[in-house]
Amino acid sequence: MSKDLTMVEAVNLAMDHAMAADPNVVLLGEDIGVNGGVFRATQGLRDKYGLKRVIDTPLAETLIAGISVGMAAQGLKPVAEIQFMGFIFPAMEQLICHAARMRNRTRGRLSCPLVLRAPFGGGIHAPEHHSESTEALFAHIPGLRVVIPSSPVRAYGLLRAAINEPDPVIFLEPKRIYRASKKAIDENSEPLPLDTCFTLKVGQDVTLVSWGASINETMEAASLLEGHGISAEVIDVATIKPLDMETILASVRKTGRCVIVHEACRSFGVGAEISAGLMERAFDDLKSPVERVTGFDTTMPYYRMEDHYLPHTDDIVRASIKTLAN
Amino acid sequence: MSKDLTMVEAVNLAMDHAMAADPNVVLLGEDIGVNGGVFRATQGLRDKYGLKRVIDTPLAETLIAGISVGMAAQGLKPVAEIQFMGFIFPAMEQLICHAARMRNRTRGRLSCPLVLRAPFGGGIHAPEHHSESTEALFAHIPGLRVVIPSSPVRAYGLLRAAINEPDPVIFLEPKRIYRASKKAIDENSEPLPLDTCFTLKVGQDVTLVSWGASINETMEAASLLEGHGISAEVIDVATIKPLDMETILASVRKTGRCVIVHEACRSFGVGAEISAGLMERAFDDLKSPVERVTGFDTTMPYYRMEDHYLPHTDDIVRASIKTLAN
Amino acid sequence: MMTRSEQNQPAMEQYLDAEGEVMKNLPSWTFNTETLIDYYQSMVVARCGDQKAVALQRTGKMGTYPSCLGQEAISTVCAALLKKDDVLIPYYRDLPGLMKRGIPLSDVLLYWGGDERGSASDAWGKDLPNCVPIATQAGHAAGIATAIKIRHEAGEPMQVALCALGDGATSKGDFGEALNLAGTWQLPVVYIINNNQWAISVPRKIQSGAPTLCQKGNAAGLPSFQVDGNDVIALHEVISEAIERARQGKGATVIEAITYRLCDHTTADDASRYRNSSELEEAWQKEPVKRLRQFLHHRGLWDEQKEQALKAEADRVIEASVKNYLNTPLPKIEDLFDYHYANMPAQLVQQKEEALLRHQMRQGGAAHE
Amino acid sequence: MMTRSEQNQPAMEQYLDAEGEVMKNLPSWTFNTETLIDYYQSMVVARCGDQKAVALQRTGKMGTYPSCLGQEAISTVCAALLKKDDVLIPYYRDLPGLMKRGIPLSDVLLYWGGDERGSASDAWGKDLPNCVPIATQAGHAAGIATAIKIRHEAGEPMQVALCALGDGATSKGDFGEALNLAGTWQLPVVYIINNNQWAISVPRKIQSGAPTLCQKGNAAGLPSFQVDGNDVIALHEVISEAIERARQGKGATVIEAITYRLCDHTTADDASRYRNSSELEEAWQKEPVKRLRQFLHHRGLWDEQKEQALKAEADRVIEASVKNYLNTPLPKIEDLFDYHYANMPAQLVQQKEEALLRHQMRQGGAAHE
Ligand SMILES: Cc1ncc(C[n+]2csc(CCOP(=O)(O)OP(=O)(O)O)c2C)c(N)n1
Ligand SMILES: Cc1ncc(C[n+]2csc(CCOP(=O)(O)OP(=O)(O)O)c2C)c(N)n1
Ligand SMILES: [Mg+2]
Ligand SMILES: [Mg+2]
Repeated sequence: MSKDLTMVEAVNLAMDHAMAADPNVVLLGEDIGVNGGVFRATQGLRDKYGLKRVIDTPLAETLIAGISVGMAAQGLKPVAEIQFMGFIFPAMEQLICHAARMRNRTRGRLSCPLVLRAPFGGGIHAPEHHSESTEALFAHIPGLRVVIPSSPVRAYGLLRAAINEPDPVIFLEPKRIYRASKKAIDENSEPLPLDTCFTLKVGQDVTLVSWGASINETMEAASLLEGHGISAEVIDVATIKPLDMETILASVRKTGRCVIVHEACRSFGVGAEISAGLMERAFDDLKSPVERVTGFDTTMPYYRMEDHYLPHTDDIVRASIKTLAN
Repeated sequence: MSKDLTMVEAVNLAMDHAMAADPNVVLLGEDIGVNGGVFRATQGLRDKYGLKRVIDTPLAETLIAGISVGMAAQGLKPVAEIQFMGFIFPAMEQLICHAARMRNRTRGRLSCPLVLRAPFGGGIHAPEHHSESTEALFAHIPGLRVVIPSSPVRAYGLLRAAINEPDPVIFLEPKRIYRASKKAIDENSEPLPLDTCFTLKVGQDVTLVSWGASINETMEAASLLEGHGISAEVIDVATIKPLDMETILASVRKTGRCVIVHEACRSFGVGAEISAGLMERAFDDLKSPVERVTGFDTTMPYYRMEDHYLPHTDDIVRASIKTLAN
Repeated sequence: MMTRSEQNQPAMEQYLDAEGEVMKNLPSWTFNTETLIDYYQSMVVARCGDQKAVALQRTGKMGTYPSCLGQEAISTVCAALLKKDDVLIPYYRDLPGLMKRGIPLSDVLLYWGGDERGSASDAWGKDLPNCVPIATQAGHAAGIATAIKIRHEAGEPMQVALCALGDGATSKGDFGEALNLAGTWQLPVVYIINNNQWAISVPRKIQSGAPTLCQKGNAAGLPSFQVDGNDVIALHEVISEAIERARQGKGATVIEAITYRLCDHTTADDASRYRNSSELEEAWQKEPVKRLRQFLHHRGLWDEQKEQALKAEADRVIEASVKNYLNTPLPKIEDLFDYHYANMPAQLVQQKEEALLRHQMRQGGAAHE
Repeated sequence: MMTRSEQNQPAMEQYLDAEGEVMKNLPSWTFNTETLIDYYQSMVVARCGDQKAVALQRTGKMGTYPSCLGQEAISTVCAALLKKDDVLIPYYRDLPGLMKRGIPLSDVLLYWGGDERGSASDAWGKDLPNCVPIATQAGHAAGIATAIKIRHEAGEPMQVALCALGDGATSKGDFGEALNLAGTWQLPVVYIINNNQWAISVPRKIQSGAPTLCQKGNAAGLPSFQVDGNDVIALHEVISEAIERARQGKGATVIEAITYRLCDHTTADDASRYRNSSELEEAWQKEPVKRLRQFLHHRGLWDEQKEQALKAEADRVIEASVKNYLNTPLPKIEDLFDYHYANMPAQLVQQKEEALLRHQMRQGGAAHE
């Protein structure tokens, strides 16, 4: 049996199935109980699994991360929600110093199988601090995994995998596309692998690499390019860390050209690592320099101007055509 | 008049001169008063300027950053010490959400001229969490500046500039070379610019780019390469954010080859941005892919094994020779 | 066992009951009626402005907005008792206080309308702009108070920093760290907890096991008070005393003002999902505006005619502000870049050009010319 | 004003004075002398181990080390009162407690000797390893207690989490957040503050304006006690009561144990820079090992001969551990990579090969063959 679900419903279903499958899975966060989460990602789960497994915490992100580490060290599988990614920073000490290190520090005696979920990204005219994309900060931390779905199906499959994963996963949900479309999700869907990119469209002339909500504009750009007789391959990175360079390399070795698209500001962003990786391992195959189409090196502006910050479809199209000039 | 000073003494002198020059400069941090800082960076300053300007705080890094923001918003120039960079993470929310944004958020009505100093990096056989290099996390944040000296002279000049700077500066001090050598520092030294790299050695065949303590191994590698008839140019990035790509580009356009050296783990590190920048703007000049010689994508190991983590001179030499194979 | 550290429950300070009846001898300042009438007028104007803000959101003319409905008394009294040079460190339900400080409503609307210029005007003085990351402003307030103290010790006049936050905010470590410092350094700062019983959907009792929130001040050795946050007289007493203490160099105070969030958390919230209506109805009985109006009525200081005149005046002021807001042209694209650094990095100069170019291309409608 | 939240000062729980003289009626368990003798023996062995660790550092055989000199009683009693399945969340001066929990001294030496394997052995059970970032373990303890509580409610036996930290740690927000949760959720956890009067060079009184540190528990509505941390009998009383309360599902307790850091902060510190020697000398008069020895002497339970035998035995145990430590071969280079992920990413597999290659090259002495 399959159901048509939005991304946020798919996230909900993944947690539902994970809780049904494993009594050690426990949800926690601010307003996730009766309220079902400010985006309704946990809606109905408290009624179904009780308030001992769907826990409203006090307003304290350091604590949410800290107790998740403690719970995980005791063999539970905490799935914590940070209400918006803009509020994840108080959790960084726990994530960097403990979640990411517990296994290594104890040579495997203890581990930290937690998932930290957070809605992220711009484009919904939200207030200040509600639109950030700082995935690069987590991608740099050894011991973490960073996963970003771009469709209901991948949200379901990747979140199931994240919860199964024996190590800590930062799971970032692009809220701009939480309800963008419904996709059929099979009741018996399998988890998706956490170590591969997904090739969403096969092409020959240029490789477009993106993740999260920008996949939408990237796919749109790919069809516009088609209209110009340009065949673009589209890769959804999905798992930002560890990065599956092999899939990207294989594609770029074929096309010789690459455009990376992300919402986060450009400098020291995830795009830089992908570009550097291509530099190192596909140098001779590159026909043209890898381009980055990204947010600017500014704070995400308040919503009246956020549209000027976010990369648009036409920016991707232009960058792609530029790579083809060489 | 000039004095021979180690790097940590130069840091001390810079604060001393800044305090003498501007009564708004106030130092704060853990153990910086009577104790003069665990590395003695503030030694003598409390006696000289009094405990109202050299302030021991309670043990709370979130607070240290938070009050610095408040003090700066009132026109003081707080220079806060974080005892080790491994303990900077509780300060991130304040740095990202407030220090970096106060000017932009108020369209210049308020600003945040703070300096956050922290010793960083490995190689001194320190305990767990005392050897991290996470400069990339700060480099990604719009509104911040990130500065790393690699010699007593640059420590003095850059710290003076950082304290003069009307915006927040993260000033990271490579403690491995705190006392590595003494250099003559003029009593009337000027601040150094915060927006340029420093070319430490001119060369023709390959550009070596590094910063902080690794400059030592990089310079050593350059002289070893000299012995092999290879002329290496050495660039000390010094100001990581904003990154002066122009100096690096000019060098690489000349040499056609580049090796980036840093202690921090490789993936999503500062080296990635430099490599991506070269990709974008020096593609046609590159004779060989840009190489990164860095720490591994692992937690900094405890000290018995840290030597296996840190990049060595011979690694740099090897990578340089590799770029010359093309 | 004698070693146990015991906590006396403080009694909540209160002068007026829910009907505006006097419960005990009033302080003498209340007999000079101007202050009370001013409080009333400010609260009414603020409530009208607040409801207008909600309406703007509902009609698609403004973004998500957190109403201050029910909390007007706390914010108004705080701002009224501060001097011009004192520093207000507000939270997002402090519209009444901001207006009382002389900040135009249009600034506040601009902020919630997604425009940085809402926190930019000179009217703000040195006050901090709104702070979204909960409780982080507690640290700023301690820092501001530190700056004040340092300068006071160098001969400048003493000022006071006053920091507002919610009941939920008391759970965040920042708050505890700041209180600890305020106690240790005897800082001239007042922390006022707007305990409106809810942090979005999380009720007060699962936010903390402490019987009162003001006792968090005791952890820092600070004097701590609980006050009826819907009673302007009690608020005035407790807050003015705290401000005075700070101004005299006697250090910080923690005040817990008991109130109720009569609205949804924000316009994006639906409180009926988690809160039952009987609780809300009961809370409406105790709300501050009606309470003060009834008191003034009893005293013969207020009547229907004055009420009408005030409402009309409020509407006029608010309409002008709304017009101002709605007529504010979009910021320039350059503004995205121009305020990050006093000395703009070369990179950002380049990116600014890139942004302008992107925009031109889009205007031209051509994706790849 | 009645609204002020007042704080009663707790009296410090104490049974033995500095000379080991009994100050009030002793609890009945003390008449069964085994426990006290065991405490004494454990403390002496721990102190010998600790001094050996300092010596290893001084002779270049180990890295920076934080001695527990003077704090042996707290750590020993905590560990002794926990059951095997309870969880100890130690801090870096808990060598005595770790040894009491059955963790070999060589593990602790390995840890400070810069080797991750020091926290790896089965002897640790589910106890947490040392925690360097101050106060972060307070959150872990609350999380562990949450896990215990969830499982207890599902039918498993109740366990207790016990978390140690220093006086400086009470200033960090993590501690306040964790206490707040422990109070709100009534968690089976005991927080024990080792108030040794100093946080590196920062004395207790500029760490917090609160007259006691245990009153930080009151901010969370928790029962809070102050106890003489150099008096094993008082410690035993207060800690066992707290553990019992937790085990019975009655929630958390905060204990402030008053002691003194008789040593430098770590071997990298020189306390004479900031602390005067008279204070130190005075503190030596109150130290826990001598105090208990005198008590046992008075009771006729201890003599010089027993002391000699104990010291000899301690030396034997410690020497064996030191040998073990010194003979531990270096970890493999592979170990740098092998424990980050249960499922090692391809990238890391590649980097592991790179590391091995780098090493080989270096061994071969050739930089560029
Ligand atoms: C650090 C942080 N975490 C989460 C949020 C999201 N959030 C906004 S308001 C709020 C509740 C605040 O409750 P309270 O402090 O009681 O203030 P109130 O809104 O009730 O006035 C939450 C969780 C935030 N803004 N900042
Ligand atoms: C978050 C953090 N900040 C700073 C440090 C450096 N540091 C190590 S121990 C210490 C003092 C701790 O004092 P206290 O909590 O009283 O414990 P004690 O060492 O006295 O036993 C400091 C500042 C740290 N380890 N972690
Ligand atoms: Mg509230
Ligand atoms: Mg201490």
